[in-house]
Amino acid sequence: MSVAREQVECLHHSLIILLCLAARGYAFRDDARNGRFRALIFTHPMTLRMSYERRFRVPFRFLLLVTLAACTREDVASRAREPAAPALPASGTPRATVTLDAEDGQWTRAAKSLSGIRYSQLAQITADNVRNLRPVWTFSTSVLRGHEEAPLVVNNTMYILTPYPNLLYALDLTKGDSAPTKWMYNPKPQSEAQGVACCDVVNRGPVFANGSIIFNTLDNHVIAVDAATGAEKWNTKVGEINNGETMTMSPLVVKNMVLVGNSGGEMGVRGWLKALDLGSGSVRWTAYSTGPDSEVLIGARFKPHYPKDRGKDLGVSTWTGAQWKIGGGTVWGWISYDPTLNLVYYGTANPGPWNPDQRPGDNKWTSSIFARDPDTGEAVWAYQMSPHDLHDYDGVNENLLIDVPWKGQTRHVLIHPDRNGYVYMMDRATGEVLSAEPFVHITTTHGVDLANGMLRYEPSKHGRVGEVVRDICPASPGGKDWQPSSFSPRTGLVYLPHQNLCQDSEGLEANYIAGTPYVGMNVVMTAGPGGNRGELTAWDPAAGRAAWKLTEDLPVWSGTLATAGDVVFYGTMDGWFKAVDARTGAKLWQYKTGSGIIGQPMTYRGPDGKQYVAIMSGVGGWAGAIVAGNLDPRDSTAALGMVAAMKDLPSKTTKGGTLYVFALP
Amino acid sequence: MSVAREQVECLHHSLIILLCLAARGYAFRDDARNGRFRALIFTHPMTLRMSYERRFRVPFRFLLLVTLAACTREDVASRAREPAAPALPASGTPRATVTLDAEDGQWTRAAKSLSGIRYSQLAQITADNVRNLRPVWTFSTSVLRGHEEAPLVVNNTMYILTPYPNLLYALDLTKGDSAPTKWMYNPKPQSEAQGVACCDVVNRGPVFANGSIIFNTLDNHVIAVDAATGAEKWNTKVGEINNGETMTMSPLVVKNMVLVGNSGGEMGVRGWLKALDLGSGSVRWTAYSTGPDSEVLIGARFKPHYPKDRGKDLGVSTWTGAQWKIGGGTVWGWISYDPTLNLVYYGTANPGPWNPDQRPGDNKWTSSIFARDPDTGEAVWAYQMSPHDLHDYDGVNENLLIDVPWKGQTRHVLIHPDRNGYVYMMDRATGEVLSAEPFVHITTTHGVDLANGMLRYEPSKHGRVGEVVRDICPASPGGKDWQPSSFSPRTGLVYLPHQNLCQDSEGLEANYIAGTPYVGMNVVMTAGPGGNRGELTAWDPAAGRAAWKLTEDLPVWSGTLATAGDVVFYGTMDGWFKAVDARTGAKLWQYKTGSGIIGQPMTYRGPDGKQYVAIMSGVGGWAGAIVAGNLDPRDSTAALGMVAAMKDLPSKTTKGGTLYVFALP
Amino acid sequence: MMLRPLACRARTPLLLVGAALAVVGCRREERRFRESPPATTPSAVRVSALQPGTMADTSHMPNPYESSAYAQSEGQRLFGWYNCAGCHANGGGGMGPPLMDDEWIYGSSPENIYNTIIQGRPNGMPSFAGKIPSPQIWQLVTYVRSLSGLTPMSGRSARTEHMNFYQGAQSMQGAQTPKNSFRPPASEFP
Amino acid sequence: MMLRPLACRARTPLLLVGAALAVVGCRREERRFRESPPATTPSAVRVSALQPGTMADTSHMPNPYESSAYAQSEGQRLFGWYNCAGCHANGGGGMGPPLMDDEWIYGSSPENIYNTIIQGRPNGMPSFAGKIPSPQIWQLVTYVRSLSGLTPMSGRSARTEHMNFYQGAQSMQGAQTPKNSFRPPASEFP
Repeated sequence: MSVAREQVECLHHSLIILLCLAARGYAFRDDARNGRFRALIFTHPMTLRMSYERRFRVPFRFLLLVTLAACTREDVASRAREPAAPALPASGTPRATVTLDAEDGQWTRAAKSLSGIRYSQLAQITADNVRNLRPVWTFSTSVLRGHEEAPLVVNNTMYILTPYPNLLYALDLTKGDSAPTKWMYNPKPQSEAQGVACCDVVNRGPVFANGSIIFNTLDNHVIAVDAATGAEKWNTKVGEINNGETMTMSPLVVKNMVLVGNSGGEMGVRGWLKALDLGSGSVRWTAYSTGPDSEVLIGARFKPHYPKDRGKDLGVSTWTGAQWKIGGGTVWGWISYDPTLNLVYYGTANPGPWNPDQRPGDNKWTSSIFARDPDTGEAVWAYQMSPHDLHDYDGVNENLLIDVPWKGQTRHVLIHPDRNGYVYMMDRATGEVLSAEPFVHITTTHGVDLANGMLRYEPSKHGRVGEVVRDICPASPGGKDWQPSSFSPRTGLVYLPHQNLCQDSEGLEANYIAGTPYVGMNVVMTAGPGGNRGELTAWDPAAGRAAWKLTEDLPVWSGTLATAGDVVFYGTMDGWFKAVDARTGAKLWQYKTGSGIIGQPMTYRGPDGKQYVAIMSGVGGWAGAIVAGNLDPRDSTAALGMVAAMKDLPSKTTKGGTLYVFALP
Repeated sequence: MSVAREQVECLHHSLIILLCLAARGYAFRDDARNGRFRALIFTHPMTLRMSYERRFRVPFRFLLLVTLAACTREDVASRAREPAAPALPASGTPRATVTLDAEDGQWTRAAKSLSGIRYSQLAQITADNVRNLRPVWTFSTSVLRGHEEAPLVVNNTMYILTPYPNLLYALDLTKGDSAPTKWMYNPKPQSEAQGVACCDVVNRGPVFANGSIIFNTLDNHVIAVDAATGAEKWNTKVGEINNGETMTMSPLVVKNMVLVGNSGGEMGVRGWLKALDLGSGSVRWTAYSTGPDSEVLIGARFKPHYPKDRGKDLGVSTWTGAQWKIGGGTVWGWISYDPTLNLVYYGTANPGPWNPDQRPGDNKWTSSIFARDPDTGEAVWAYQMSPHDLHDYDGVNENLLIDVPWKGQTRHVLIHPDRNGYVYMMDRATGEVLSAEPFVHITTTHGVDLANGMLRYEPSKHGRVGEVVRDICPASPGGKDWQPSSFSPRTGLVYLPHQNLCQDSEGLEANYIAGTPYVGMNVVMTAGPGGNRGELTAWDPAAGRAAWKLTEDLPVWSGTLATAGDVVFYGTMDGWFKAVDARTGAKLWQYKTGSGIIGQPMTYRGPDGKQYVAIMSGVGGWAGAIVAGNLDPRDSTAALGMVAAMKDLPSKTTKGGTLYVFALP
Repeated sequence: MMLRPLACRARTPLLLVGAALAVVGCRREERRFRESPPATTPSAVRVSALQPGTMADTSHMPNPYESSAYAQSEGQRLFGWYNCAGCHANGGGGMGPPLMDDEWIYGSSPENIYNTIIQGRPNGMPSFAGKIPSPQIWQLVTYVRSLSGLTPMSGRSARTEHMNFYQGAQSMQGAQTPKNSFRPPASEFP
Repeated sequence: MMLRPLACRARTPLLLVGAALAVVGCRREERRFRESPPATTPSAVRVSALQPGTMADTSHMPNPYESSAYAQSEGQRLFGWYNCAGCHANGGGGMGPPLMDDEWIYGSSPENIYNTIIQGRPNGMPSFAGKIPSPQIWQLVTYVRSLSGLTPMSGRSARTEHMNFYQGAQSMQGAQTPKNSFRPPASEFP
């Protein structure tokens, strides 16, 4: 595409913007006083019913200048950071793969496997017959907030953990066309915890290990209950709501340790990952994300790949004063484990406050990935994706541990689709970035320098207090938020559910008061290029680009599930549960559930030998806060600016909390 | 069955009771001090972990005496008031029928027809193919309380009215496999209204007329909104929560008048029926249920069939002092209309307080049926089913207007299955009771004397303050509560959904404080004979007895729907939506919804010409209060004694609020 | 204010199950004459455990009747008299939430309950301000807290135990709500 | 307490849309020096409109700053300073419920809002007792009520209007919540 043609397209877009303004009721006419077209006069639609006229005049010369400049700059910038054009899946070429455990038909942790790939070898439901899928039974959770959790299935029992108040249900799957409740465990979390839970009171699900179901409550309890009886085995409080801490993540059990982390990056919380003894619940180690090496558990074995991540006590020296104590880097996302290397992988969240001018420095180890030895918690390597993060680009997204053919050899990598818009492929033994390619439209950075691991920031997107920065892409929820991807070794593709949002923001001075928000940013989000707010991207890690892409009107805030039937499942925020062809993305089936879907689909083999697929329906989360929290769309900055992009959601879905289970007839 | 054999059976039951006590942990042993078996000693199970012994000793002589007495009395009493044994439907014999309007495939009022029979002539779904029924889409209402409402379908739009906060949704049915929201109207009722709503904050649905959807809010507003746009047309406040008034009933529109009544019989409310102008919402007339004839709208045209219901100002003289002003008789049930006679029919609720000793007299016109001219509100006849009601036997249940072959001629009757346990068949022109036969086990009365219309009370069931009366059958919710019946002219049968509950009660002195409960009764309910708490009875009005009966473990608290496909639909409180054969009661199909069902099933023809069936899922109401209100089962008197009979419900269902729509593939 | 000579009045139980309880529950206590009514209403009472910044001590206004069996017994009488029982039954709830469990939407401290009674709460609890004298409110507080075992049960009569013969092991012996109960919390009851 | 000479401080709007609003919003008022802080906290404030028995008059404690544009402007500053905006955004809500609409879970009267701030509320509103001086709470009350048009908007700056250029006709001009809005009420927000 020539530059000239791109400019024409861009000008074409400007025209569309004018038409949009017109559609919203703005009147505009040319101000052609002496016969020459000199300016456009915009008149605000409210003028009609207000006593004074709200209008503004844009000189045409200025208009032309700005538009041309924008179009040119846009074009130059985008060349570096626009995702590559879709391609057919590489059929003859080498593709990514993974070593699988034997399929037991169960789903014992949110991501099914320790490698975090959300792939099931069950293959009764295929791309050919999925169109016959139908709901077989449903279960209401009694809770209306956002249901991000994954159901588990162990020993013919399904376990559902709700958002706050974190009710845990055990449903008996042996009864055929319904699933009576075996027991319900009510942890009775403090209701006040809701007041420090940024972005809805979600929970991402429990984990099964050693005969126990283990989960976190919003008020910072880690609880193990007997999977058979619901009796509490232990209950350990590991955080304090009066410091702004909550817990929403799904624990991972590795080597008789329960790994859990905290939430609260918008509340001046100091992030940590803790390992609790599986038998007793006692804390074996705590690895903070900020602070001195002794508390970050950085020691002799720590060997980051890049010089930028090396040095003593970087968790203190990359901050000013004691800011690291309230600097964020919480651990509310996903943990993966490689038993061969004996390393766990997880990302840390954004630094706090959002306003970057209040925290000079790289703010280590926020927005980073850690590889740790689970036995001791020691860090083996770390890599900071977004040093001195400017836009709330958390690093907590999932890390899929797969094997990828790369430059003639098979590399054991982690695939990390980051909020900053790049899919990182890293050697998981060393932390070396093999590739970092954009999967969304990016204006804030110009790629990752593979030589030194540095993210190349676009200086104009670094706003100061009181300054409005426009066209920040991706927006604060990132190119992709918490919603987890899946990987199919049959196609070699990673299925990324994500959003397509940009934003304007303005820094404010944030005032730290423990237990209250610590953000310092006014944000207003909007749909990214194309106007669609969501996408499902099938990412080919071997090629470092998308194999195919599906667009969705609303952000795809649910996880994905890949199966050996070559079907990929996901849900939409207006309630459709969908199945698409894992190879082509062709839409195969959909069903309208009661509320918007932001949960994690899973599949299991029932006691009758049939394959079932299950999903929680129940809109909410950050993207659905306007519905879950009844927010007022007239304030574009509501829900940290998310409401601006989701004003129409209340007309498209309603609150609910229901499990749907599907099967073939 | 001989008396001797019955006594043996009864003693057998006593043994079962002992075994039950044992199962609950009571230890009992015989106290055989001098070699003779003299008594049973019961030891409470908590004794094991308490410092003192809780036990009681029951002398055997006493035990024998009581058991024998109970068994004998039981038997004698039940002979008169036990429902007749089931029979096959009368195939060759004359059967009840009705004149139907042309089928438009819509559902414009809760009962579909003015005659209140809930019968659809749609016949695509039949007893043969209903087994293939499957859910096609679902819609979450955002509300967790009890969903007793019927959805409406008018002009390819479905209207759903939720329990408090009484959200009204309009769903577009023309989009195929989902139904996007066209608009939502939020009346924003006062939250305080929840505090005076006895027995959950339900609503039984809106009504369509003249391009408007009209409904009542819990805080006593009657509101008409434009069915196409959701714009409010008028909004009339007709009651006051600070007097204990709420509104839960479904209005009926007759001759450009909206007929509405109030709730609050447990709050010292004075009942009324009001007619509001369909165009403007202004009140045209108000007919009180108690007070002077001028306010009850009793005048020259008033001709009750029985002498007991004749006299001047009975609404005052059958009370002491000014008690009629707080005496109940609210109008929260169903209204039917006969256009030929130009009469509306409805029942009035129980007198207040429940404690009968505080209100000597017949307490007219509580627990009565009125026939009124809708143009003026004038009463044409009235009949009091339960004079000086002792057990909260409201008279608000539905009146089905059908034609029944009776003693050689066709009578235009109303069928009224009353809470007191009898199905009344009355000449709807005159109020004459043609028959009154029991449909449940009754211990409180001995039938209705057709000569004078008197209900024959069992004196021993009239408790005094401080006195516990046992084995009151039916319990306060009656043999059947609000849940409406349906009638099929193809089978001639009325399909009664109902409960099977008995209770113990103890009168207390009630203290009237406006806006607070005015009950004066401790009640503890339990399952009736057989142990099943619910039944579906197919009632043959021509024969005056049940054609067949289905038992359900839980009370059948949903309405029924009869269709020309000879299928009857209903739901259970643990969430099963069921279809049975209208002729035989054979179970044909069931589907497990997310929450318990207490709604009213309906059916319609979609824009695609297909027949659909819809039901609200969402447990609650009086019977489901233990779940909807999170009540504590350790207090048997909770929810006016209902909790005692429903202790297991929380283990069988969860809160929810979802519409399910079903169709054939 | 009526004063009664006995600290505990146990009605004669009509059936056998209740008897032992009532006997055990009776204890005499000092009779107080002309006690001065407690001070004015609590004002800046926290309804939330969340406190921004450093945690401050919460100064509790003590209920002057906290350990008075007489006040508890009077509170039980008033609980019926003011129709509290109409909504909350004998602690299990109905129109209103249960009071015998361990969930307290607006706090379980005496001053929390005091304020709930006089201020009312938005989803249906009426405001009894100006309707119940302050000493009686404190007596109600004492009784309400006894329902869940927050105060000793010494003063409670066994009034309703006799109703539960057929229902088996209903226990009014304070709050031992099983953690593993089927009851979801009352989060929609503000 | 800092006193500022101007009753209304309007920042220079960065973009065009906000300008007219800010100009219209400015009005001068009498400057008050050394005003005495308002009396103590309101105590027996009803949170429920339900009153058993005969209705009593509700005696409102008037907000001394109710019509003060200066107090409103100060309230806006404090709304940011005490991180109210962190949860309630610029009135549209986030972690906390919106304040610019016509739904008030705990009442809309000045004394209701005052109590909500000092007492906290059970589903997440922290208790600011001892954290914010009483006069500042009243200023916050004035500002919070202005968000939904319950007090005049004269004192509000147009601080956030400039953020909404791309989003179209966002109006911060008081509460005209359409009756027919898609927003179900916040009944699960106690």
